[in-house]
Amino acid sequence: MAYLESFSYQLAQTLIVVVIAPLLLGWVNQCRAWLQNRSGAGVLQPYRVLAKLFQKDVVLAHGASPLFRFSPYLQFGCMVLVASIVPVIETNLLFAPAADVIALVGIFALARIFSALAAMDVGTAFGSLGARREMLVASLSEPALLMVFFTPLLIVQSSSLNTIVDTLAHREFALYPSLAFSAVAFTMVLLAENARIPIDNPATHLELTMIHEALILEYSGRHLALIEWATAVKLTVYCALGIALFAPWGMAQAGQWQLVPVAVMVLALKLALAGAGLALLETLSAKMRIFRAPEFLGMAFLLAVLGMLIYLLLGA
Amino acid sequence: MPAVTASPLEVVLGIVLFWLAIGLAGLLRPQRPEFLGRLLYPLGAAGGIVLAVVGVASIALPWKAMVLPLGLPDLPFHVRLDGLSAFFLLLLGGASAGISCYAAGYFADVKQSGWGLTCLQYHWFLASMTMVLIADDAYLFMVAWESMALASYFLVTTDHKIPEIRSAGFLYLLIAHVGAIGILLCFGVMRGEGGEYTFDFMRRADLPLFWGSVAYLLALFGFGAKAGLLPMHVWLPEAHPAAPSPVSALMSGVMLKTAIYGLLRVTFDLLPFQIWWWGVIALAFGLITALFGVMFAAVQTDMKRLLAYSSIENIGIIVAGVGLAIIFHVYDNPRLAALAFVATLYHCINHACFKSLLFLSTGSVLHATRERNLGRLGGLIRNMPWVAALSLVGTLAIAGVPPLNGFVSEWLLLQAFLFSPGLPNPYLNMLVPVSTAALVLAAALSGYVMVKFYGVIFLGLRREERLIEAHDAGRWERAGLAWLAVGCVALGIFPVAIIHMLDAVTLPFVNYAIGENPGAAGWLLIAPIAAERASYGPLLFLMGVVGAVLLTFLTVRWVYHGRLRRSDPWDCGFPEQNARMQDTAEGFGQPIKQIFEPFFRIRRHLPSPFDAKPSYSAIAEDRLWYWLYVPVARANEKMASVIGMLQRGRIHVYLLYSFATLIVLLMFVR
Amino acid sequence: MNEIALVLVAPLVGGLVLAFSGGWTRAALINVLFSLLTFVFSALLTARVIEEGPITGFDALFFVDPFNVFLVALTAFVAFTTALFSRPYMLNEQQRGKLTARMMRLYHSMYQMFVFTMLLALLTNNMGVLWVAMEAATLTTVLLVSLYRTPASIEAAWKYFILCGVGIAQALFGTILLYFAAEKVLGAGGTALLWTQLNAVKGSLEPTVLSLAFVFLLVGYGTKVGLVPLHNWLPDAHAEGPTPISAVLSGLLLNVALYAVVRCKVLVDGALGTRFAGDLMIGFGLLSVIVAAFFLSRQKDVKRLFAYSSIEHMGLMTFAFGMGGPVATFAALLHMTVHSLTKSAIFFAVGHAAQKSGTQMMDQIRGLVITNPTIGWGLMLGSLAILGMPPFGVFASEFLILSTAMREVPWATPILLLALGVAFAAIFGKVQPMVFGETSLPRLPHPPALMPVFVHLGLVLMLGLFIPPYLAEWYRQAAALIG
Amino acid sequence: MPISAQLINLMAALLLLIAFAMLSQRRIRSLIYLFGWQGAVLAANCVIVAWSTGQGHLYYSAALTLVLKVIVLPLILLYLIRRLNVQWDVETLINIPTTMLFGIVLVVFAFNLSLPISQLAGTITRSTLGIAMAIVLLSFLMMLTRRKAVPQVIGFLAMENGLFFAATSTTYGMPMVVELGIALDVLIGVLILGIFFFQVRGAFDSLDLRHMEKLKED
Repeated sequence: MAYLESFSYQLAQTLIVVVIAPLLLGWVNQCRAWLQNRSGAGVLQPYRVLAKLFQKDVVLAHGASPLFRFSPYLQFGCMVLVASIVPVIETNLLFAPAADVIALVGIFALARIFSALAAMDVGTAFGSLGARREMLVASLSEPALLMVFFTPLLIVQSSSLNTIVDTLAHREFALYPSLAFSAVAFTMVLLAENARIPIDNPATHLELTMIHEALILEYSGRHLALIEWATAVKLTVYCALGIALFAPWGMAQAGQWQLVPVAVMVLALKLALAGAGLALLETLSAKMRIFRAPEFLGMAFLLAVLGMLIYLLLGA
Repeated sequence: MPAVTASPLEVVLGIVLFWLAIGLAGLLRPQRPEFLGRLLYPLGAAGGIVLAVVGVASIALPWKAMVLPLGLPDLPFHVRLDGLSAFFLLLLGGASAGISCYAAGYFADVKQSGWGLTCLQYHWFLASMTMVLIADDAYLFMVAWESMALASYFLVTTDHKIPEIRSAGFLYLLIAHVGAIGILLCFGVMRGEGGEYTFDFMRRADLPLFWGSVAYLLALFGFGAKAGLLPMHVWLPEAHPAAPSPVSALMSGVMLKTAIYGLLRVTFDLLPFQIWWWGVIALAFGLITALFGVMFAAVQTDMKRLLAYSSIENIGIIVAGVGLAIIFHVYDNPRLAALAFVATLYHCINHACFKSLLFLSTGSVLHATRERNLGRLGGLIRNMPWVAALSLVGTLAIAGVPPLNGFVSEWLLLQAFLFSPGLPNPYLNMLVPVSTAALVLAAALSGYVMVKFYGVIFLGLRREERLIEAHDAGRWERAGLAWLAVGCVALGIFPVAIIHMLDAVTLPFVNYAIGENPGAAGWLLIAPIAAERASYGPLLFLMGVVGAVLLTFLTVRWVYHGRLRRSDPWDCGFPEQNARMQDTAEGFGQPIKQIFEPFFRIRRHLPSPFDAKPSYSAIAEDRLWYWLYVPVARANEKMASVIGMLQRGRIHVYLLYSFATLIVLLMFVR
Repeated sequence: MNEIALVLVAPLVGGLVLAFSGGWTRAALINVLFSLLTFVFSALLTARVIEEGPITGFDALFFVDPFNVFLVALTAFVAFTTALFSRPYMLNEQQRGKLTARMMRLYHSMYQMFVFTMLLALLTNNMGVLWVAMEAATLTTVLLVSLYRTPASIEAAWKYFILCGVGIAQALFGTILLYFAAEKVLGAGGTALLWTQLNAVKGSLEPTVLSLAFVFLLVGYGTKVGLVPLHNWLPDAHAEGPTPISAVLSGLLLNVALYAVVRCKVLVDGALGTRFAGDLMIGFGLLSVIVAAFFLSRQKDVKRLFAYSSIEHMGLMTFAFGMGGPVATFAALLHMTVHSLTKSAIFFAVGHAAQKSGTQMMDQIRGLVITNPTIGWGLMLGSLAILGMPPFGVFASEFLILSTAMREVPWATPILLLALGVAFAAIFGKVQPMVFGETSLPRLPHPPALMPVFVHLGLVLMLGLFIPPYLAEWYRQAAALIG
Repeated sequence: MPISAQLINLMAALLLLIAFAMLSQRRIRSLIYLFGWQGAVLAANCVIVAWSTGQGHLYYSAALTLVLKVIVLPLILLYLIRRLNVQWDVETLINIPTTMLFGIVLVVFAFNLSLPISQLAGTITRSTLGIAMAIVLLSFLMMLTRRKAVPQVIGFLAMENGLFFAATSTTYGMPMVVELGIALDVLIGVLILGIFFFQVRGAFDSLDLRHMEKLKED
């Protein structure tokens, strides 16, 4: 019975995250439009794009190997998996024990490696260029992300997301300067990982500057759709992670389903704020040269380690 | 059936003899590749499987010792089989089974004379490694250890007509020998006053603190030289590419682990005590080595060199694990000590699997294309689907992504790091975050390296026309690759069983078994500390991924049409796209070279604006070679020339020497 | 006792016979036969010693104890195998017109006389006769070193003669002092120089005289052992003489000289009761090891190279004897055995290699393993053995020596470590390109006799893995004797 | 002090004198004569010791010395230098006074080295050991300073004489078998050297040792 219950929660949450992901993307773009005094395409635009892409034929390059066609499904699958691990509404996730934060980073790595390999598969100059840059950014942001996780991990003395969020959400309030450091670092990592300004510009197709777009240059039709969707889910999950780690208040605890509606409300609010904030950040900052990226990420890495050190020094 | 009644130890000795016999049989008909390939090597592989079985069977048994009727008069050969040996025997047997199976195909297809001798050296190599693992006295250990080095040296110099290979072999044997002398001195110290050479005596001997530390440092030096720990790593990227691929696989996958075995044996078993800074030294050297290795791997253009540097990286990670285990053990925190220990061993066997797999696949590529330079490969996934698929498994495993085995050991190690705070020593607590960062960075960069490795070799367009003729690996080679790939997957999916096995190994040394702690949730999840603290369920994970992917796939298929048409890749309006426009290996490594510039010694050759045929080259070299090895060589020459002055050919001077000697000694008597 | 007589008579007669018939083409065969005879007799002697233990003969003028019995057997054996090797080798030399029939006669008879002198030196109980035999050994070999009559060989022989002669003269002075001290205890006359007698009363010999005597003896016999800085004759003589002679010089003569030194050390230790002699030997040993190691890396001539390696190993043995104690002495004795076997085997292989390529310059010898695999592998395995690679016996002794030194004289181990490392780099770095790599060389008129090489290496291999019990027993007793 | 002891000391002094003379002698021919005289003195000394101590076997060794070192060896040497016709050639020594001075120092060194020992010498010829050692060292020095082959050999033989002197005067001679052996060795040695001179001359057409410095580390 309990299993069935938690299974339903699991399913519900995963579905919610996957479904609202494009919405968040749309919302971010809309906010950016407003901030740039444009009347945007509306928050539902991403759904339309996805629908259109699913309609279209797939145009496959000559000599694209099965790996190329398999990759989008894997990326999407991985993101779904992530969505079912990160607690956003309540913390009694059935699947969570299967993977803690370290495994979470692992999943991201899996998806990324496949996308990079697929990009190299066709053998265009841009594909390999994108793969190289993507892997470069990732190889620096991934450790930063882990270090970001380590501070709350040390505080809670656990690496399972359920426990972390439970403890952080339902303990008496205390100030953690170390967490502040991690939060900043996390934001920087979020920008890098989701191919946002200042690392990458999701809106550009100027080959010399693009990273993520270069990766998926060869994709079309349903493959492209899946990838875009996966990207959206990734962004959402990241935001959810940030919320879960640094602002988990109002999340429902194991088994309190009467609190779920509240939790949903709170979540929506937080996501909206996060999206707006993201848009603001992107508008204020400018894209940097590709070789400034290591410095940016190195900064994030440093901040995360500092947070950890501070925790160990001050115990707070 | 004596084999049934025989004790595991006797079986192991039997396999050693069996391998030696196979090797000698190779000399019978050295010019018949198929005789070697179809008969001897498969037999050797069978021996490996038996060895692995024995390892599994005896890993939990109490230790057994025997005395052989060989050796020095007062020092017959002692052999002993305990958990640690059994585990490494399992590693050796498992990996060598796959490799021998592959070698069966490899040596049979590559037509060259002298394979008979190679067969002898190959099996002699296997046998000596086995003896290293079961040796129970200093003399037998040293004999086995040096014969191992010797056999591998001869294997490395199989193509001795190529000068580079000769010098590589020379460097290898030299460093191996110097390291061996270090180990010998370490044993000389541990004999203590009693003057006994058996390990039993050393276990019981009580050493003063100072001599204990001397012994440990000598051991770290000696075994580090074999394992490729900085700064004794220089032989590794030279020797591994030089050797035939099965041999590189054996050396990198198994031989390096014997060094780890020796280090563990000396540190945790033979030395009566440990000191916390021993652990710190191991940790520091390990992490530096790991970062160094992965950085250099990223800029390599020779696929086997790349893998060799990645071996250096993995060895670094393993040694760091050893250091962590020592630290926890000293501050008796048995739970974490056990965790670190298990993580170390786990990474050993993982590395054995995926590194052997990758070296073998490079062997197939080399064999099919006669090409080791990444700059001239590419697109092989179309010609060699089997090799491509199997080595993809290895690539993902070594990149440390779930649910494959590379991730499990990294996960365990990170757990150990993660829960290390709370040590009574504040400096160590400061050290932990930094070292964690280093470890994580190394792991992430290895992902970069592996994408480069796989992408440049197998994906994209063929960089050379003749790559079209490349054929896929033969049946035996495939079987060998598949065996190792299965190993990677199994180790990744069923960690719980493996960890239970490893507990039997670590229990005697750290008195704790992380397998049966409260809250370890069944066979599905591994929860080394406690389920609510940290847990990882690779099988669930795999099911999740597969489920999600299938679900997506089916839904997409069900909801929408599957229409698809082929066309040229988009060329951004530039029609003459060709294979040369893809990233070369240099290109792919260039960002790393730029970011970590100070660590390399880069020799650039830039074209001038007026070059008719402009050429660009940037060679990244090892600074340590110029800082450490070249000066030593120079000093040696200088010293030699100074001493050479002694002998100027004048007989009067010689007479003067003896006259002076006489006078001085006479004064000495007064 | 009759065995002793036989062992001594066989080579003596052989020398006389060959002095007249040595020019024939069959002479090489006769040489082999007499060597075989000597070997058989020594085997009989050994067998008898295994049965009855130590024996003396001719009212104690000769004696066989655990210390010299295995050396006698070893000497006879190596002399025999060297004779086997020298047959085709010297015939090749003769065919190439480097040697005339007269030279061959000289060579063969002197070969036998040389063996005789060494056996005499080993078997005699009389320190004076020991000296005479050592001097005679020099005299018999000096003309062999200059056999080729080339300026270089004559120069080498001259240096050999003068340096060893002067050295041995010091040894005579030492012997006189020894006698001077002894006759006070034992009274004048023949018995006062008998080692057994001296050993019995060594406690009551006059310390000051003996310490003085030991200095002269060490300088004297040390010159023949090749201890630095008295070693200068050794590389020249080895490089310029015919290869069989280099083999017996390195493999046997140096051993015998060291044997003499150790015999003296026993007496001196007994008389002084201090570590005086031991420390001197440790000093000389270390100096020889390190200096020889650095010389190694400068060599161009292959025989010179291995001559220096002999100096290094002699230094190692001297060092070990100097340390004393059961383990170290045991190791030193073992090292004596395996070194002479291995080194002579190497010289056999080197001889053929040099003959094939018509030069001793290492940079002109290439790819032996291709043109003549047996020579190539013989040289490779021999060098690895001499470098102390297990499972060869040299490793066993070095293992014992080093690990003992780590406890007895820790300050010396870094020097040894350095020396061994340098020596390894030098020798292996030069041997590898000779054995491996490309080449184009002609075949030889007479097929090389490589049986000796592999027999020697086989024995060395066996000694690394298993030492026959009675041999071990001799080593132990000798170690107890030497202390 | 008995007359015999005085005589022996006289002989010892003579030997030392001859040793110095040889050290400073340029002419090869005269060197050989000096060597002969040294042998004669040795023989005489040997006889005196034998007569004074009644050691019968010393007469034999005296005879041996007389034959070998006074007659045979000098004759061989003279024959050699005539055949090689180097009998007139003259050696340029490095600065004789310095050599002499160094010789003196050596003698002093040898004396006080042998002082404690000659205390315990029971023989009537106790103080001669120092002189014997001095002669050995002086001959050694002579070999160091000579450029040509023949003089070097003569130095070598002179060293042999010194040893013999030590043997007779300190210990009344070695056992006979040893004496014979030594004598034999010396004889053979000289013969071989004779052969050698011809080889050397044949190879370098000169007996100058400066030609023999080819074998070296370079």
